[in-house]
Amino acid sequence: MDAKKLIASRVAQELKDGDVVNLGIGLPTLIPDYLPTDVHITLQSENGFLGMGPLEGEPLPDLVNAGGKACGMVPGTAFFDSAMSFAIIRGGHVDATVLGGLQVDQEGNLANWMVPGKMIPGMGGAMDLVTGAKQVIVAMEHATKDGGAKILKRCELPLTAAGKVTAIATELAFFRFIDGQLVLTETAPGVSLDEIRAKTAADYVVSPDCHAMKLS
Amino acid sequence: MDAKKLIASRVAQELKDGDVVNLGIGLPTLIPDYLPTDVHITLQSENGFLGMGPLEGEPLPDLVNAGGKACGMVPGTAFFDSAMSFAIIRGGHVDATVLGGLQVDQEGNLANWMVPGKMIPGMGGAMDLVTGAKQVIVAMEHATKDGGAKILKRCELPLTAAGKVTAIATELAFFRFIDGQLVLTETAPGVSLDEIRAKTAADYVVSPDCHAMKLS
Amino acid sequence: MHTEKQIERSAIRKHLHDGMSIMFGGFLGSGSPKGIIQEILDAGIKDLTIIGNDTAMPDTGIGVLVSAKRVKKVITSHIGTNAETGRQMIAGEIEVELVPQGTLAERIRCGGSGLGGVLTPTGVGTLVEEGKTKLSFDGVDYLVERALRADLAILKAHIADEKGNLVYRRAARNFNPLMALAADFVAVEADSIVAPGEIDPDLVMTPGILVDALILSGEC
Amino acid sequence: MHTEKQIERSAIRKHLHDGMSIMFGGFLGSGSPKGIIQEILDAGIKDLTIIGNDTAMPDTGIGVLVSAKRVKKVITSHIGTNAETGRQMIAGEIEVELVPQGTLAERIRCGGSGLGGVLTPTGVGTLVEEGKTKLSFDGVDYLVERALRADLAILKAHIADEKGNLVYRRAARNFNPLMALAADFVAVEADSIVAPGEIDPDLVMTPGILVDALILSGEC
Repeated sequence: MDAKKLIASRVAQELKDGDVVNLGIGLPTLIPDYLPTDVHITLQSENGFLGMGPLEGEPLPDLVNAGGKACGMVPGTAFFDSAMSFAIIRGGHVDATVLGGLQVDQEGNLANWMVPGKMIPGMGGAMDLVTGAKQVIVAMEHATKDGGAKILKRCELPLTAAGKVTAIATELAFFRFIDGQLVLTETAPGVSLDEIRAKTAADYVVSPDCHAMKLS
Repeated sequence: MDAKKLIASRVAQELKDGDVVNLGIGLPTLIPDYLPTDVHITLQSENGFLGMGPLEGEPLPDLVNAGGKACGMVPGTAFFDSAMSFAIIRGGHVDATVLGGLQVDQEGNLANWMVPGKMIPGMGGAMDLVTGAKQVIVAMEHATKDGGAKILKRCELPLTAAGKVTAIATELAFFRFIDGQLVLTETAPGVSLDEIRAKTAADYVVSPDCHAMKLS
Repeated sequence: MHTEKQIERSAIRKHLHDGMSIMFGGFLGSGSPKGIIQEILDAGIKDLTIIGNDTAMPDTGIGVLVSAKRVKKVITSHIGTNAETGRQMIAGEIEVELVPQGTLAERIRCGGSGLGGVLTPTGVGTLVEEGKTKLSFDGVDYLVERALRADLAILKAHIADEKGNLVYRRAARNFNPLMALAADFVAVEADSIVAPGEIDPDLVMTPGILVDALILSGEC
Repeated sequence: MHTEKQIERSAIRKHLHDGMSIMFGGFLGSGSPKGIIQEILDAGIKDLTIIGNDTAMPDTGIGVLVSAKRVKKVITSHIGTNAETGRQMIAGEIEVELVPQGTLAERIRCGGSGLGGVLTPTGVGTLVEEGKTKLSFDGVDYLVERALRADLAILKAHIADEKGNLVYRRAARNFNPLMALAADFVAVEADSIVAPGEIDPDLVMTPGILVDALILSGEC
């Protein structure tokens, strides 16, 4: 299983039947493929609807996701304007948001919207999502392409939101914030505690229940 | 012409074709009867619609005015929620609001929502209307039943809003606030300047153009 | 057809308790859920804080709870149509917080939207500004009006689908869509309940994820 | 059928001038009025401040105005899909104010609603809080985010009636209904224009009184 699929598969286990979920672009969009058949989630799209589904057949007029791509919708979909979309997001009506990260730290801070002087795409809806969603799950590769740590003592890049991350899923490990502390709860198949320690700059504790990920 | 009809008739002259108007309960609801045939206004109802018309035929389900009474609607009516209703009111999208007053003063202050210890109905939508409408026209009898002045130097009753009144229409006179000053611009038929002065406690100037009301 | 969201009217009772706060849709009774209000009355709960546009009349809408002395506090814009609310207020039997109607709408909207409050010019220079933070921008004074939430919202819709998507009719919409965002539990009385997909997704006025319980109206 | 509100596309030019601020509906081009944007491009006005969710792509939606260097300042939540906006920003040719998407929506809504601003938790502890008033209630920090207005709003609707009542379709709604409130002049491009009364009053998404000019879309 490649890194992205492994991460998507693990994050899927965090979602419960009936959850309202906003998935960031890229890796998070793979997650629905890994949901058990008895878990039905409602996808929120920040451009203004609840009930997003995969594209089936020809694109329909004005039916696009937050990445501007044609998509589908399920029976019982509801469209609304951007103020309502973010009332839902900021107001705690989204059970989980899953999004990528450039850096995450042991305080639950996330940085994923700019690299000063290099890449400044803007925060889009990410700051509201990370501030308002009940669960904030960062789904990302464990280290940078150069092998540098992305899970840090303290983010160096500008923050998306302070202290809001609830879990981190990588191809090596699954961490959860428990009572404000970063806790390693699962290791990926074949990955040792030492390898995770070596590739993680943050201070964290290893859960007494720490075990290997169960992947479907 | 009785006092109420005279006032309604005069206020009708303040409204221009195309105006969006919110009319308070009571006297102001008479105003549409006195509009010239080439003046069409759109009535805003603060319970959530634009396009209110008179009841024609049987009451329709859920079609009621802000007084809870069955009403009608014109072609091109739009319904919305209370937040949108007051976005329209507070946001300056209503050209004129016409409402009754307990007291008005020379600073443009209006008091019409409570008499401490006696009558405390609440402000309903009046504070937003008086704060947000482009024109705030107070339509009321000139004096209290006991003959006491209602147009004062300074309101004694709790204010509805401060400094927002743009005109006052009574059965004796028409006043306009011009550059922050209360100006008597018209007298009702057969009413003398002396009578108005005697029944008005506020300081005001008589416009050099002051003339008798032209009523249809 | 029953779904997880559709419940019998009496099942609302397990969500009721003394001292709770209840937001109710409606404007002089139009858009208020009569059946749910009757159930609350029959359940006998008391010391309620009720939040809504007005207290209707003594024998209509939410007014019946006031008349039965179940209400400890009202947060509302207008009580002039219900003499009993006024009588209880003057007698000191009920606490009344009067809020300008547009401000009430915004405070409820904030409560449901994760916003702490709004800055409104309404109420500046009046009794309403007492005790409130004032901010001034570009020469205009604003009051900071804070978010409002409740334990329970009771709403009236014309059509619901089984997922809880709602359509309101005419002037019965009023505060209902705002309150759908702002309470821990949201119960809706609907004139009809249809299958998901029967309401055009563009025409949904309240998304179903905000609704916890659907009750079929006895009337319609 | 022509009404007072319906105008030829070119008639929008009399409302255009150098240095003006323009709010544009749309999300990555979906819900942006292509015909009006083309007219603005053809009119040759410059030094514009544009306000909207994103700058689309260099050759789509509002992006064409950026590519043609007509824009002095952008207030937006995202420019990542338009490399030309990023290039001009880094070269110092364009000023970019980045605003969280939900905050942008609220700021525009405030501008159109007579509200001075809102209190949002979004951005607390980030670069976004720089220079802003912070208020704390019940242990939560909020930023005071201020109202935003523009000289002109350019919107895209699916159906309009001759009074200006609008219906949007699917995800093309986005910022359009908010901007309809928040500009001195509101111009709408619609796929079709029907007689008043043909849109059910419950289904109107933007009331006609907010709309100044209607332009029939060339496409449909």
